[in-house]
Amino acid sequence: MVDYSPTEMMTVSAARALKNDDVCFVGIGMPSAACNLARLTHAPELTLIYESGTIGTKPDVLPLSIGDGELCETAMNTVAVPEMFRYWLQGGKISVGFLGAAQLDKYGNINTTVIGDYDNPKVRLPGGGGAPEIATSCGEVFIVMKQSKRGFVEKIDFVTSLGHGTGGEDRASYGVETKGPSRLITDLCIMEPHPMGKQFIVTSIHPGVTREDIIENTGWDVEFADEVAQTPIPNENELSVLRALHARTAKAHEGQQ
Amino acid sequence: MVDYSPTEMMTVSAARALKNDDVCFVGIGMPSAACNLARLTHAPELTLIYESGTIGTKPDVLPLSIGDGELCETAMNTVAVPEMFRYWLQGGKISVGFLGAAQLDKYGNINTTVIGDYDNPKVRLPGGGGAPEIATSCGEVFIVMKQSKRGFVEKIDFVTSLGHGTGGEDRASYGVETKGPSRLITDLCIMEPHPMGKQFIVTSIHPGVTREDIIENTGWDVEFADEVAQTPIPNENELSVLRALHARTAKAHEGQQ
Amino acid sequence: MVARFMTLKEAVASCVKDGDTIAMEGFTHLIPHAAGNEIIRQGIKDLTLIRMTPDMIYDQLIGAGCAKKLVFSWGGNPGVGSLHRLREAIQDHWPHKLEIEEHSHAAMANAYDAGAAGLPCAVFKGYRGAELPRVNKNIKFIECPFTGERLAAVPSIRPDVTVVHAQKANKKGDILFEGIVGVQKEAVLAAQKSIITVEEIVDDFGDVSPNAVMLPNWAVTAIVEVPGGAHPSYAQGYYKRDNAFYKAWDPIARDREAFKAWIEEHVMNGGPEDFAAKRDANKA
Amino acid sequence: MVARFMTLKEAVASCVKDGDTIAMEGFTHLIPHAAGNEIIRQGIKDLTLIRMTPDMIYDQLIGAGCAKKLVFSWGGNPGVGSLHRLREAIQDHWPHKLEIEEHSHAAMANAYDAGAAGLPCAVFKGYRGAELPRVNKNIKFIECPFTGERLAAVPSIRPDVTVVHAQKANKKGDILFEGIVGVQKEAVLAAQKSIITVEEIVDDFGDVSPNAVMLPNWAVTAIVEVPGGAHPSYAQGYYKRDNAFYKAWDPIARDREAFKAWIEEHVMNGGPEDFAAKRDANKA
Repeated sequence: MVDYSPTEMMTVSAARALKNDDVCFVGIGMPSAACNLARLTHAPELTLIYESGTIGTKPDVLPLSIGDGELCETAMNTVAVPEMFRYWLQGGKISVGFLGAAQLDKYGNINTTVIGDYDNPKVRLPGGGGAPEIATSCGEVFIVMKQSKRGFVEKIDFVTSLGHGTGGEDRASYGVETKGPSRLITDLCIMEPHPMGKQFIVTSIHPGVTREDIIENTGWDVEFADEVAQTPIPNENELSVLRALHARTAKAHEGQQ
Repeated sequence: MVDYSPTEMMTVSAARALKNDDVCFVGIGMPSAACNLARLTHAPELTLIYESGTIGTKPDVLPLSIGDGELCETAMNTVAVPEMFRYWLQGGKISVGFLGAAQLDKYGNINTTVIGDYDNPKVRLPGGGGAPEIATSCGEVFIVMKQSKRGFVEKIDFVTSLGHGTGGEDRASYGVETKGPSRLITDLCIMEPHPMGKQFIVTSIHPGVTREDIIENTGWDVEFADEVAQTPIPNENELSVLRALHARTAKAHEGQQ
Repeated sequence: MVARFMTLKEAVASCVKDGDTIAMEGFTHLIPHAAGNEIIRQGIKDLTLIRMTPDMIYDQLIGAGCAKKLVFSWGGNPGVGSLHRLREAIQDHWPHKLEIEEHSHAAMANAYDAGAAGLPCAVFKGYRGAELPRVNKNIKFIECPFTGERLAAVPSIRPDVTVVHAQKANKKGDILFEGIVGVQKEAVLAAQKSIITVEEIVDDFGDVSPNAVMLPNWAVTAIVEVPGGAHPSYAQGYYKRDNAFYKAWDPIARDREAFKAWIEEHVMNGGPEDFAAKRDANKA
Repeated sequence: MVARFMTLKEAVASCVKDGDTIAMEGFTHLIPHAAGNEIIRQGIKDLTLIRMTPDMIYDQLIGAGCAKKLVFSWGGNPGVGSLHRLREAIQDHWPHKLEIEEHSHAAMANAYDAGAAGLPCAVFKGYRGAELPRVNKNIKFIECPFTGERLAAVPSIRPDVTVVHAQKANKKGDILFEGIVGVQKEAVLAAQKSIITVEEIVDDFGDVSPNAVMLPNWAVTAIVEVPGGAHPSYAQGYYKRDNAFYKAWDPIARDREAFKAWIEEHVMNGGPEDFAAKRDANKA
C-alpha cells in the first residue's frame, strides 16, 4: 500500500480518463500533468496537442508555459497558431479538451476571466485564452480542479466558456453539437453530468474522503449518484511515473538563470 | 540590326513593362515568358509568384504548367495554395498581375470562360482559374495577347474577370481599389487606358506596323493617343536571352517519355 | 481511428462509393493518377468530382463515365490546350450530361480552407465585377458587420472522400508532403474519409523540419504505397513531370475511340504496379 | 520596398510613433523582448498593444506607461501567476487607466489570419454560449448565407506596426522562423510596417525546406540583428526559455518600486547589446 497526496489522486484519476486513441487538447498546469501521465502509463499512443501548435508532443518534462521548446522538439509536427485553432480545433479533429478553472458551476460552465464585475473586477484573472472554443469544439471536455467552496459556486461571476449552460438541452441551443463537460475530476471525487439535467453528480469518491467533505467544499447542493463508486487508488507505477515526471520538471525549470 | 518576330516584339515589350522591385503574379504561357525575360535582363530582382504557391522563383526553363518542379526548386519559398490566394494575393502583396485572355474588350474586361452562351457554349474554354481575383487584387494588371478581330471584341461573351467594367469610374463601383489593366501589350502595339474614359488607346506602335494593321485586327473602334510613340525594337541581348530561354525550355520538355 | 495500410483496390473499394462527392487534389504536383485509374477500374458511378484544376486525371474519369457533376475553377491541359473529354461532356453530353459548378481558384482555395476549418462557408474578397455569380447559385455576397464591405461567400468544400498522393508515409501512418503542396492537406482535413497514396513507406522521416507539411495518422483513413502513383504528374525528389505525356494526351483525348482504347489498355488491363516503371523513366 | 537593415534604435524610431497600434507577437517562443525594451527607452506613449498572450513583455510596457489600450486573449505569466502590472493597471489605473478589448485565442488567431488575408473581419465558430460578446462590442454574429448557421465575427487585426523576433535573416533580408511559429508571419503580413529582430544574419539559409515558414524581404520593413533578443523567452536552436527569470519576474512586478528600479536599471540604462550575455547563459 502506497502513500499519496490528494493532488496525486486527482492527477491519476484525470489521467485514467484518457484513452490510447484520444486526441487531447491540453491546458497548462494540472491538465498537462494528467495528460502526460496518461501518455507515460496506460495510453502511450495518446496524442497531445498544445495550443502553441505542437501536435503529438511527448515532452520529457512538463512545460512551464504552453509553448516551451520541449513541446516542439518532441512533437510530430508544429503548425502555426491560426492553423491550430482553425483546422485542428474548430475543424473538429480533437476528441478531448482538458480544462482547469478558477470558478465552476454545477453545469460545468467555467470562469477564468474575472472575480466580481467585469468592468470593476475584484480580481482580474488571466482570461479565456483557448477555453471558449476548446469548450465547444472538442468532442468532450474533462475538467480537473481542486474542490473548494470558493471555486465550486452556485453562480459563476462570468461565463468564460460554455459547459451545459442552464442544464438540460441548453448547450445545444447555442448550435453546439459536441458533448461538453463529461467528467469533473477533483481532489475529492469524480463527478459526471446527470443524463437529463446535466448538473454534475458525484459518481465516484476518492478513498478516505467522506460525503460531508465533498458537501463542505462545494458551493452548490451536491447530488450523489444512486451507486457511487470508490475511486481506485493510484498504483505504484502511476505514482512513480508521476513523481519522476515532477522531479524531472522541477530540475529542468530550476536549472537556469 | 537584328531580325525578330512579332511575338518576340510582344514578349520583349511586355518584359520591359516590369520593374526590378515589382512583385508579379504570373499567368502561364505568354506572361511567363515575358516575366522571366524581364528577370533575366533588366530586372534581376523581380519577384515572380505563380499561383501554385512558389514565391520568388527563378526557373531556368519556362514551366509547361504553373506548378512544374523547376518553380519550387528555384523559389525562395513555397506556400500552400490557400495561403497564396489568401495572404499574398488577397492580402494585397502583389504589385502586378500578368494575364492573357481569349476575348478582351476595350475596357480590359477578360473572357477565358466560354464562347457563346454559358449554358450552351459554342466553345468551352478552361475558365477563370486565378484571373477573377488577380484582376482585382493586384496593384495593377498587364495584359499580353496577340491582336485579332476574334479576340479583341466590342462585347465579350462572358466577363471572367473585371477590367474597367463599363469604363470611367465603373471599376471602383465594385468596391475595387486597385488600378486594374494599365497596359495591354500585343504583337502590334501597346495600349493604355484613357485617363478618364478608361478605354484602351494606342500609345505605342511596334516598328513596321501601320495604324491600318491595328484597326483591321481589332473588333472595336481603335483610338490613338495624340502622341503615339514607336516601340523600341528588341535589342540583341533581349533577343538572345529570350531565344536561349525558349531553346532550353523546348529541350527540357521534349527530353521525356 | 488510426490510418490503415491497404492495397489500392481495398482502399478505393472501402472508401469510395457510387454517388460520393470526391476531391482528388494536387496542384500540377502529386496528382493521384494511380488512384484515379483504380476508380475507373472499379466502375464507380455518379461521382461529384471536385478539383481546382481538372486536368488529365478528371478528363479520364469524365470520359470513362464516372462523373455526374464537376466542381472546378480551371479545366485545361496546362500548357497544351483543352480537355477534350471534359469539353465533349459539356458541349455534347458524351458519355452523358455533366453538371458543372464553376468557381475561381480563390473561391475553391478558400472553400477547401473553410472545409478544413469546419466552417459552413468561406468568406473572401472575390468575384468583384465577375460574371460567375450570375450562373452559379453557390456564390453569394454578405456584408462585413463592422465595415459594411461586400464580401463573397461560397459553401465550404466537405467531400465524402479526398484522394491525394504524397511523398512519404512513416510506419505509423503519418504523412509528409514536400514542394508544391497545393491544397492537399486542406482537402484531406475537409473530408470524411481520405486515401493517401505515397511514393514510399519509411521507418521515420529523419530530421524533417518541425514545420513540415504533414498529416498525423489519426487524420487519415487509408494509406497505399504506390511508387510512381502520381505519373504523369510528378513527385518532387522522386521523378519529374512527364510533360511529353501531357502533350501526347491531346490526340488521345480528342478522339472517342482512341480514348476508349487507351482506357482499356492502360486502365482496365493495368494496375497500380505499372506506375513504378513510369517513375523510373522520369527519374529526377 | 525592400527591407532595410538597421540598429534597433533606428528601427523603433522610424517605425513606431505615439498612438500607434502595435502587435508584438511570439507564442512563448521568440518574443521580441529587446525591441520591447527599446520602445520603453524611447518613451513612446499611447500605444494600443495587441497580443494574444500579453505576458512579461507587455507587463513591462504597461507598467512603464507606454500603453493606452490592450487587445488580448490571455493575460498571465504562464505557469507562474498573474501579470501584476497589467492587473494593477486594470484594477487601480496605475500608472494610468488602461482600456481593454478582450477576446479568445481563437478569435485573435482568426483576426490575425484575416488581417494577413486583407479581409475586414474574421468569421469563425466561436464564442458560442460565452459571455465576452456582452462586454466586447467588437464581437458580432452573422449568418452563413447557405446554412443559416450563426457564426462569430471580429474585426481583423491590421496593426500600424508588428514587431517579432526570428531565428535568421539572410543577407537579402528574407526571414526564417522555425519551431513554434505562433502568429508571427500573419502578424507581419497584417501590418503596415514591421520590425524583425533576428538572432543572426547569414549568407543564405542552406538547404532549408521549400515549405519553411519564411517572409521575403519585400514583405518586411526593418531588420535588426539582436543576438539573444528574445530573452527571457527562447529561440529554438539558440537558447532555452529562462523559466527561472519568469518566476523571478513575479516579485519584481508585484511591487511598484521594485518594478521601477528594474526598468531603470535594465531598460533605461541597458541596450540591445545586453541580450547576447543572456543568450549565452541559457544556451541550448
